[in-house]
Amino acid sequence: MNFALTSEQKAMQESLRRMLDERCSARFLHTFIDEKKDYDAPLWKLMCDLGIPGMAIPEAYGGLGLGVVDLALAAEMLGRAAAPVPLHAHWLAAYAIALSSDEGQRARWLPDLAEGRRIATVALCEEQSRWMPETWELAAGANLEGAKLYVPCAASADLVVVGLAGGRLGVVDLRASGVTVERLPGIDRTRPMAHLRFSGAACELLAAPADAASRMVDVGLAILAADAFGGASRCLDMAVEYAKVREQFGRKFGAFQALRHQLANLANEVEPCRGLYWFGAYAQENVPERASHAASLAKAHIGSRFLEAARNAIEYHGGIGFTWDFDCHIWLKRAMLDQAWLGNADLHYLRAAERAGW
Amino acid sequence: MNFALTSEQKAMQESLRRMLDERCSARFLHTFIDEKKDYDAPLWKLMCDLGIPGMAIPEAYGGLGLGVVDLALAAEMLGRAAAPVPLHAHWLAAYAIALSSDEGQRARWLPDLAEGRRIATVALCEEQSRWMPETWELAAGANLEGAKLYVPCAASADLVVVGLAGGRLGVVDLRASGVTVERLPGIDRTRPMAHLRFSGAACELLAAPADAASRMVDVGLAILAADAFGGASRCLDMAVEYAKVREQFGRKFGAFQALRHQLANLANEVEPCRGLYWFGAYAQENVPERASHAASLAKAHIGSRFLEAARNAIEYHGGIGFTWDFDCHIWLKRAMLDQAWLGNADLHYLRAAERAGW
Amino acid sequence: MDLSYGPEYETFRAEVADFLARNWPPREGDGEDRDAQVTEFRRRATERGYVYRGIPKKYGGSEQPADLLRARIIGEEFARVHAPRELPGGGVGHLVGTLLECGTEWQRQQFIPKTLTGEYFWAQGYSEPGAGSDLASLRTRAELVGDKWVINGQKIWSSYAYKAQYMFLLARTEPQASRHRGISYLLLDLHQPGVEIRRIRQITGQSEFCEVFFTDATTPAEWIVGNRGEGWNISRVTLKHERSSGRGVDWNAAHFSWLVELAKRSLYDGRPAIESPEIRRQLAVIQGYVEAMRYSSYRQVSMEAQGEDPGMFRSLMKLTGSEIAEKIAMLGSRLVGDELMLLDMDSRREVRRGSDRWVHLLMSSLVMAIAGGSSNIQRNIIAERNLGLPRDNT
Amino acid sequence: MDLSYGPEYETFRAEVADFLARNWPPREGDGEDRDAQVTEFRRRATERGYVYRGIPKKYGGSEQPADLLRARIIGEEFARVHAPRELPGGGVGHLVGTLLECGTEWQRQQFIPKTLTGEYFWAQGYSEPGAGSDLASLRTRAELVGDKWVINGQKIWSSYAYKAQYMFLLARTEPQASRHRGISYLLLDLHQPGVEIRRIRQITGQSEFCEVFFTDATTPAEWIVGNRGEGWNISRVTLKHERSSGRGVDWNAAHFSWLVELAKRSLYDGRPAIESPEIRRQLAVIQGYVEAMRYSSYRQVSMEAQGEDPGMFRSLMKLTGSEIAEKIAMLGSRLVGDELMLLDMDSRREVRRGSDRWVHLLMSSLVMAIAGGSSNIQRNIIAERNLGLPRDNT
Repeated sequence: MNFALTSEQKAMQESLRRMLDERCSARFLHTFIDEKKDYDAPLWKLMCDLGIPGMAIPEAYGGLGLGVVDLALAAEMLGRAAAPVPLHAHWLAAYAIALSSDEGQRARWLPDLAEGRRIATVALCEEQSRWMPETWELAAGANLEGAKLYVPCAASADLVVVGLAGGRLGVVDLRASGVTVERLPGIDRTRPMAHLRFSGAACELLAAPADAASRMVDVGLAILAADAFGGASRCLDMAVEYAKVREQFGRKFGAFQALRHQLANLANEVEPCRGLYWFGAYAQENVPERASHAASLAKAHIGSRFLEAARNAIEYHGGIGFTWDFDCHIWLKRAMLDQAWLGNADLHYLRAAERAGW
Repeated sequence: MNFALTSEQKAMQESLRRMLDERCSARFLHTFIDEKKDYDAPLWKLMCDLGIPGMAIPEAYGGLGLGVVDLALAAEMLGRAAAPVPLHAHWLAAYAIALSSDEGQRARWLPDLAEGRRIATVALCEEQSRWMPETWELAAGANLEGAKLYVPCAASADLVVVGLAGGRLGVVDLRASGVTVERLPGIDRTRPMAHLRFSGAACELLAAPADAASRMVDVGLAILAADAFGGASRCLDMAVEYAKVREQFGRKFGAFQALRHQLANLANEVEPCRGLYWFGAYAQENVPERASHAASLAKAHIGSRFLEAARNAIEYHGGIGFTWDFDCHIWLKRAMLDQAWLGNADLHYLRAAERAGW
Repeated sequence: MDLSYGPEYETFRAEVADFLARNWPPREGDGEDRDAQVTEFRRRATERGYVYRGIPKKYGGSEQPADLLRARIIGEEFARVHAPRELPGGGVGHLVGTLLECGTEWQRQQFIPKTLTGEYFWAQGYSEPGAGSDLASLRTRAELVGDKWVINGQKIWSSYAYKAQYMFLLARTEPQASRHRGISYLLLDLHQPGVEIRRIRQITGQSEFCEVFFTDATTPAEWIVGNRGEGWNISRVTLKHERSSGRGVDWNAAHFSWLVELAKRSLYDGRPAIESPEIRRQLAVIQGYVEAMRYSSYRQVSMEAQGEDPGMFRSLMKLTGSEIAEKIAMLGSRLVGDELMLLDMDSRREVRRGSDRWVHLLMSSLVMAIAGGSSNIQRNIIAERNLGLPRDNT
Repeated sequence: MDLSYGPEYETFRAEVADFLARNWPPREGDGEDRDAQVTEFRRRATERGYVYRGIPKKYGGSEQPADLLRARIIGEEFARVHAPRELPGGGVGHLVGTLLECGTEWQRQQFIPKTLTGEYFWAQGYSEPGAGSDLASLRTRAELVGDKWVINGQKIWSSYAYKAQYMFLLARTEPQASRHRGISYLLLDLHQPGVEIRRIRQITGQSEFCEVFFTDATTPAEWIVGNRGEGWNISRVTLKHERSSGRGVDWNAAHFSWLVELAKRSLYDGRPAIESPEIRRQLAVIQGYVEAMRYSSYRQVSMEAQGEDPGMFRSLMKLTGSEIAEKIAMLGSRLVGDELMLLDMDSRREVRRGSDRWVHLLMSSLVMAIAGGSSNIQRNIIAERNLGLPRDNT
């Protein structure tokens, strides 16, 4: 048993962290969120240079051929930095396409996605929080009629993997006719969303196995859990750093025992989540019988911890934490998206209970 | 509007408090719980001298003719002192009998109960937490066959008001044949319980209105809520007093900000419960359409706060709080009984939701 | 113990209701626009003794004897028809009471009447960067030069300062004196070159708070309230007339009832949330806190009306209220489901309906735990003042 | 990242399982009574290198190279068949490691072998009344008179002292030295007139803890471990060999699985609790914490096996474990329903089944938050050591 990172994994996290520290500073983020763009193109380019968009794409198609654990480790860094790049959905789309048994499909799309020349996204949710494949109702076919909700980066992406009735998956060109994109006033401006309306949009069904959609969603949950862990640990760090420098009544904040204990409690909620997201990702490729349970539990648990951590971090900053120009709210809003996207904690706690076999 | 106590009510609480401070000290309680008696006879005698057993019995039958609010105010003091007297169930039995439209029944039992010459109790619960009148299944009749669970002071009481199928009520002489008392290894030794088995026990049906049982249970809930408030505020006081005297690392406990904040949080959970139990009691006779809702909400809320407060008080005392010879556990165990008797918080939160009309 | 008001008060309630029926909402001829209509309504309500009850008639108030129950009835009746009461903001809420208690006769005549009508709108200048709850350490200074105070420094969290004409502020006038003994309470005209006002954008996208910068701003020597160096105590004066804790209760009760409505229209585990035992139980748990606060507040009002000390509940109000607001916000954020991802933070429209309310509340409920003395400060106060625990000696 | 053990370790696991299959539970001829059987089993397990792995053979240990994964496999396999491992208690848990690190050769030979077999059973003498977590302020004193230490004072929370023969204790030997610099680490025979032992009854009715009173109790001069005045540091020495955080995880995981069983046989809102969405969700919430702790502990063990620093998780273990235990206890106490009112506090039988377990746990889970450094002490440590916040300067 060796539940630890390889030196390659450590190096990958470290180089991502360093790159993001430099290129995705808080100052940069403030500018980005005021511009209301779908993503930051230069940062995406840097990600492409590192091979991040194709991390889990087989090397045969130009990817790095890594696994879900590596995606999650990268997602932790993205969450920590609140990086405004549409990687989560891109990874999921590529993951689904790679599951296709049709070499033609794989060869047509994966190389572009691996290099990040084209951006892909996923369209999963239907009305009433129908995120899970078994609840999808959009009829499969060569032309789609209907809607999908909360699609990341839809206004800028090139293609979208769409969840269809019966848990099937199709690929739609977002530039083609028959697709309308309705941009949303999203709470998290680092990851803008849109609703998609299809009226006769051309769709190519993926020749993927029956469980491809649910495997893709489970991977998505594991990745969001990792993102949430990265965000929560950033919130903890912000609150701790602020307590070290800010003074009140002539003393450093951090010298007040009540606040020190609140921060210790925050650490106690956040830090153990690391192992949980690791296992959530690890199970996807190594413990298939527990993959859904581990993914839902990690998403529900860590998503909840992130939301609390982000609220608490703001509270522990006092008034400054409540201002737009300060950094905290960027992560609070990411926490709100991590909480809701792919289904909220209630949904996933109940799914975990179901999969636990109780 | 005047949501405050009358001078008579204040005086009654104050004289009860003083009497209990003197006659029901912690030292006295430790001796009592080690003796495992049903109740303390001298303390019961003092209660009788003050007219407490007959507080809510009409003056025509030798009672004080007071109301449910007064019972609750007294119950607060009993809970505060952890007084080992079987008043809660006695009050409920008397309350039910006083609702009888049969003057003969009232005249036969109430004077003895008012003066405390005889002790009454109530037998409500059946298997699977069937505390509420609409769930009772014990068949009504001149002779009872079946069982009732968790009957306070059953081994020493003289008569018992029994809840019967259809929400009817009957009176059984506990000394008569056909009644078996099974004493229980109860967690709360200040209020011992027993199960009752009836095999042909003679029962006299009360000529009470159809809603008598449910009114009696609601009054019981309000009284338990008051008891729980008294207990919770005692736990707060114990923890605060201990923090003022105990030293660690050369400083008073109470000088540690983290503990001071924990105690402030405890106060914030406990103190607002006072108004809630007042209204719970007040509604019984003054706002009948909200009586059940207020009673269940107060029982569930304050019972939960008491259990937390008792646990926290022990934790804030450190190791000493975990010893039998220290006082804290007496209230933790009362909190466990207040939580469970008449149905636990889950049951009453859901009943409150039902009665709220949602 | 009696939760009914009795015949005398019910008569009063009928009078208030009758007045409202005839005067609210405004009719044709009550004024040219909404603001004028509200001003006219408030003038009539003052005339009848329903608003500005603690303020003498000579300053524009209605000068009524303190009566907490009448105040509560007025509150209930006005709330029922959504009629405006006293002008909101620190001018009416803080300054007027301070001037009545500590101001000169000239100051009262000069400032109170026009503050009551809204002609003078005031910003508050207490907090400073680096001194949120710690007013004793504030650094804005004022120096008496000739017949003028010359003011330099910076204030923050001043609500709506961008639309105020005047500010009441605390500034350090006695640099030698220690901590809070060197502070004075000054009035200032914001419309002058030495004052710069910047709006602060909040995380919700709204921006009612401002930063205010003073660079040799000036105010006349006689615009000091009370004596030099007494500003700290003067800032803590409030109008004690009919002060009540009802507003926090009303806020929580209103939000709780909206939460129940939300549960009725939301789905949980595939069916209406209000039918889910879990959500029903969670609602009842919150209702337990809301009702505990409500009846404790009735108790407090009743006891204060009789001149009795209601004990520690007053100190708990703010902390209790913040924690209830958080519970409401958190359950609301569960019930809105996917719409937790949506809020138009650039829209100027008020956030009053649907999921927007809950997404907004998840953020804005934080304000209660931060502003006006953070929850940790409240806990300090409770521990020291109410529980009698030793002061933090550090 | 690999949660499987690989062929070498799986071979080892098979050997352990084979050993257990042949030796546990005991058979005819393994000894006359249970205690003797366990002793014999432990002797064989030591011979095979499965217990006392960090202890040299010459002192009765099995002297194996540190291998966290083998240790974990042994733990898993022994737990599976409920076989005993090292003797519980402070003798094996603390004293042996301390003697190996700081004792004299004579002390090691004299005490370690018989401690491992259980012939010598030790009580711990650290805590004193008024100095729970604050060892530096302890007051029991020892004076060297001739060739003996003469000891006076009082210890508390000494587990099973009533059945121990020896005690290792901290006593103040250098009264002039400040705080923790004046403390020494002594060994003592409890069977002497100067020692009185009183059992402390706990709120659960059990009484494994004791108070121990010393009135001119004596111990030989050479029964000091390390030098005079070094007792504080010596008491913090632990055997670093294969130390693992697995036990807290195992405890929580076991209780969680029992909680699921309880939910299967309890009713909630009129139907099996395990079918209620609310209870299912609450169980999943707790499972989130349990699994987070489990995998963080796997991570820690793996990193320590490679000589890497796993970061702050080690400091969090105790607080995390206590809080999970509280969550499990609270949900359990909801599910037992009316039986929350029942517990036979005079019974000597172990509390292991049915509702008793949960009623007992509601109380005993408090021990975790109190004993061995309270949760507040843990928070201090985390804040200072892991978050790098300024020390409490008060």
